[in-house]
Amino acid sequence: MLFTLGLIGLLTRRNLIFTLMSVEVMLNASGLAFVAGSYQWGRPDGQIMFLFILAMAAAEVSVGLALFLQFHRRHPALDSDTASEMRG
Amino acid sequence: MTVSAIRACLPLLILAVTSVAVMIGIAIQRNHRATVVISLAGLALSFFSLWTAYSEAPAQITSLLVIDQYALLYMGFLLAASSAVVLLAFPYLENRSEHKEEFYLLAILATVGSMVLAASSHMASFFLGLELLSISLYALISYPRTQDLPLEAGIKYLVLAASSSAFLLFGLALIYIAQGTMEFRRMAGFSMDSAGGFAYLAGLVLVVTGIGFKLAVVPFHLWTPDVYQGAPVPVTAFVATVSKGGVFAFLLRWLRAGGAPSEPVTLILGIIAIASMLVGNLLALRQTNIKRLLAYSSIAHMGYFLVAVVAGGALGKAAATYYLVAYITTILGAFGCLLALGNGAVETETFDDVRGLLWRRPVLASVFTAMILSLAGIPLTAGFLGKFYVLAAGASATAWLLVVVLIISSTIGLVYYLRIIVAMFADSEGTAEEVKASRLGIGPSLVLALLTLGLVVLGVYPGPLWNGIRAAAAALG
Amino acid sequence: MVLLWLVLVPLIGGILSLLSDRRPQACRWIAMAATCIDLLLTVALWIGAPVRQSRWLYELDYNWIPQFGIRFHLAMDGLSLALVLLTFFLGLMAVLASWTEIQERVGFFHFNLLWILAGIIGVFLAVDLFLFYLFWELMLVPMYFLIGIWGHGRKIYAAIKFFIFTQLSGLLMLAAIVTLAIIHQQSRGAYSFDYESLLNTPLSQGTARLLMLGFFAAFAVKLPAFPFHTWLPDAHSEAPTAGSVILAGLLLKTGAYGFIRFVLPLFPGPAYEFAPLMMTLGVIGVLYGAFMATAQHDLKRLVAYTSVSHMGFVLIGVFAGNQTALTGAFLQMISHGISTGALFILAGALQQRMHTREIGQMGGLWSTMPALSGAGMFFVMASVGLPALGDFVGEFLVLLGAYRAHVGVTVLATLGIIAATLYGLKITRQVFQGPNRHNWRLPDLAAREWVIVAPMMLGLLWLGLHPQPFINMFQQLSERPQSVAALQIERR
Amino acid sequence: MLIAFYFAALIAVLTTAIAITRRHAVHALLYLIVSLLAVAVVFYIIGAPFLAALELIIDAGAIMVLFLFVIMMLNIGERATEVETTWLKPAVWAGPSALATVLIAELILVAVTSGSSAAPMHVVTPKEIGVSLFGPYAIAVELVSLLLMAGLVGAYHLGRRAVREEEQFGTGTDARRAVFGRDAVHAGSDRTSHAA
Repeated sequence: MLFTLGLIGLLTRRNLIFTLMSVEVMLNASGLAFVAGSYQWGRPDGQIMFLFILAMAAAEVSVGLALFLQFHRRHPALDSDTASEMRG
Repeated sequence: MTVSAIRACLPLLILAVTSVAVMIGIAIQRNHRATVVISLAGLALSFFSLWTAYSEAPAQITSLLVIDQYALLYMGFLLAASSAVVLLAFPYLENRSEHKEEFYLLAILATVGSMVLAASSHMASFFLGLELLSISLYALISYPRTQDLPLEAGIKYLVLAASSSAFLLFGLALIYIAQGTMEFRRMAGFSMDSAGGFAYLAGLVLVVTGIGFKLAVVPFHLWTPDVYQGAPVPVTAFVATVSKGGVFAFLLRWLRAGGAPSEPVTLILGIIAIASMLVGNLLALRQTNIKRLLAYSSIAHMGYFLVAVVAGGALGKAAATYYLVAYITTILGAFGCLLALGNGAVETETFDDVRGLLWRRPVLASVFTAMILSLAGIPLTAGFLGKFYVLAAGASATAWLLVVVLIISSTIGLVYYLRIIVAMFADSEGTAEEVKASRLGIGPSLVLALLTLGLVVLGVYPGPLWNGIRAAAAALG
Repeated sequence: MVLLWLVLVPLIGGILSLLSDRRPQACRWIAMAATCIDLLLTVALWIGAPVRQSRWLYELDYNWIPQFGIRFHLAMDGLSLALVLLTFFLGLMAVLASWTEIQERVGFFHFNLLWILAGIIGVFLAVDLFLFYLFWELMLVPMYFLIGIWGHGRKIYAAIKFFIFTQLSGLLMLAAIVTLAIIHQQSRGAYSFDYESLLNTPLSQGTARLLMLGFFAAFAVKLPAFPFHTWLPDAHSEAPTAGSVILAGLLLKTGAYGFIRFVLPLFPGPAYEFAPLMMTLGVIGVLYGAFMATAQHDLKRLVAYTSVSHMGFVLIGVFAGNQTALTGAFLQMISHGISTGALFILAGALQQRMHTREIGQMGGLWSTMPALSGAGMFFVMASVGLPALGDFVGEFLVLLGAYRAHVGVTVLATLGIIAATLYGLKITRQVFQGPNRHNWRLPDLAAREWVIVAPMMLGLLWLGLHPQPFINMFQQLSERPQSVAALQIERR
Repeated sequence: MLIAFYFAALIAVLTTAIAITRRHAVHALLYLIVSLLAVAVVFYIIGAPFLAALELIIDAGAIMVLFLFVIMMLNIGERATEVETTWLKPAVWAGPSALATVLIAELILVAVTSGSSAAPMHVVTPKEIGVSLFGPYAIAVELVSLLLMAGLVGAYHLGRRAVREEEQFGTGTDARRAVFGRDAVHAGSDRTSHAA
């Protein structure tokens, strides 16, 4: 459910910050699913997976935000539609 | 960790240590040349330690990694490709004003990620390897961070790759919920009908989506042209070779470890293969920018791979691997030529840039022509034998539809490959101002020469490599 | 070993001439030397041909890719000997014909020329199907450059069209070859691409039909049989003279050779089944080519369409299913190579002098260039099928053989000969004779051109008056596979 | 217990829905934080208290603060001041804080009642996680460290200002340094928490 919401957010919002947030929600949802799996099977694997997801999310967000910062300096609007100088 | 386990993952360890060494080196003093030397030394050491690891193979390192012949073979390819990229990148970066050293650090980290992919036998290691690769790539793609195009490409890649990772993870989570294990080996016996079958299926589809994104196959190909065009040329070469190679190695192993490719996955992959071949080639027809053109053609090439994957069997796996090697060699060469054509400040991109190249720089043009011909699959090049093997695999699996689409689409492909060649052979009188040709350094020249040699050797005398690949594919099970 | 040299000499010559790009004259001499050496080698092979014991006169066999049973296997019998002879003869002529025509990038031009020759030789000699495909493709790329760089008019369009037609059909053939090898592996336990072992591969009726269609696609496009011919007029007319000569004289022959060498022996059953269809296609080709030729205004296009017509005869001959017609087809291949090659050379010479290929612009050339016009008349007559010249023998034998197979086809094909006189007359009247309305004052044949034209005339006369050596070469030196296949067809 | 679970899940879904429909980035972020808190409660309920804590500290704490930093930095400029005044209106905070209070109440409730809960539940303790993390998953931990390194280097390189850029973003430097400091701390915390 969270995952779907995140997906909807990803598809509807053009603002880059929002896209990143939506991705974050999706990752969180996956993590939740892993923990649920871990709960169901009574094993710690899923929880460990969640730890990894957390770490990866942190790394991803930091790189992503740095990228956006840099982008913002050039295009203050921060709208992914402006990022279309190249033909899609 | 026993000694033998350490020996077995020596290539990975060495490379990881190299990345730390590079970082420390940067911290002590920024020196471009020294950084390159350290990186190359690390890559080379890692490459030679493959033989040490080979003496231990096959080895299961905890439940995460499996170092077998197959993994080592792929690691070898990845390391070689990565070294080539590093060598090619040196002059490219030399002409730029910003910091150059982090490039190598990131490239090495990405290579580690890719190698982990090749050896992973567990969801966790697969996921971590993939993310290590992607996160390094985000930064690499936008490496010239003060220019618009790379930034844009980086953001597009980031957004799409991050969401694809989320898809992948969710799929993995669903599979985990359904099966209660994350080891690929243990998944083999899982039957579709038991409880959680639906979750398993959904998970499979999502995982295929995630992998499909990384391989840039239709319909997950949207990022490819932008990233290929926007990213700096060495990075594009990296994306096209090391990144895809790692994911590809994983895909083969995953299908293998999950028992025989299960029915739905094969079906999906078959459809994806057909769509990729057709869409990639048709869209490539309309391009005027060579980097974009190569992007679309890469989509088509991934489609060819998938034909071999779908065909399955020992022949299919070996064919796919051979095709991959041929493709890596060729595309590295092609991007190397593009690099050599540009002079740092300006990148060679459009057809106009290569117009009349043959008469301006005959040797380079000949190399480039050879690469393009190999991409097109003309005999005596690696690309042809790759395509031949794929065709053989498809025919032996009696996947006639795939074979026919392969034939038709590679004919379409010829049209645009030939256009590049025609442009190179056209008269250069029109473009009067001669681009001042920058001298090629020793490194890139060496790489290009080796790649051309490899191209011909692979195209003319495939025997030894084919044997190795067959053995490795057999080791896969 | 000699066989290997036959292929290697042009390859090496090509590289040499590419290296000496700076000195155009040297390139030309290198190219000429290479073709001469090979021509002499071939003649020596002919003279020294041993009494036949096995299937092949000469053979060369190395292991290449053992995992797939792919071998570097070259072999020569009478059929390939004759065609190799023709190849080097026309190759030499092509080099001479482009002596003055090509002034730009001479080294690269001759490189391409020689590599095409090497590819063609390879096609004629290879008896490993994989190798065969390899040489088949090797011909294409240089040919593509030849048309695309040194051609005229819409050269890129013509080159790409040529390439795509042949490549698509070639890939179909590759698929068929691979499938054949896999079937062989399934029944015999080992991959093999070798001609002789594949001959004995058991095939079910349906598979054999499909596979044959794969081969058929490639050869019919090259030949070109009727519906697949559309690339030919474009490619022929836009190519430089040497390109046209090689296209018409040699590349088309590889298609016919493929039919004789591979389709008939490998798939006798389907070949028999499809024979009526093929002969019909042949007849359509004969008539259609002839009539289209009559309607052309462009001299080279006209000659190109006559090729379609003549190759229709070859197709009829191949599928007529008896030795006579097959021999006729063989002779037709040789003599058509010479006569059409000569016509293209003359058309090229005219174009060089007049800078046009429009027939309407010509006329009355006899008065200003009697020698060239005389030679032109000679070759036109040969092409039309005048007795005592090479084409006549071939066509006559084809019709004779075809008469036994199918009367209707023969009658219609004979109509084609009548149509041929129409275009023959058109060339004669509108180009060489008639009033010199445009007041052309042009130099006649130069000494170099005499050197080209004279041997070709002699060759045609020889073929027309005393074809026996060639018939022997075909029937005695290579009788088994072809005639066996042909007889098989007849017997059913 | 079950009711508590569904209640927390409902809040999570609800706040996420609100988050992705907000126009204002900061508003959205606040709701997102509440959503993460709700997820943490869910974790606690289904027997992963350690992860619940991590979720609070790292996801809701560090990563979201990272977002906040960047959003704020991006608004540095002329219109920043007036925008900021609107952010600080109490109305903005009302919704998220109300929901957060509810969650806390629920958490306390659960914590108090869990001891007496009849349902036997497998609670994965931090120790258990630590053991398997440094047992079978040791290599994965190393990979994570490499991953974080890649993230660090990448962010450092990309975030660095261009060499010849004007000094108009003067105040940005410190904030960015803080960002990377946070990242490093985060990495460290990850490792140290493993050791726990």
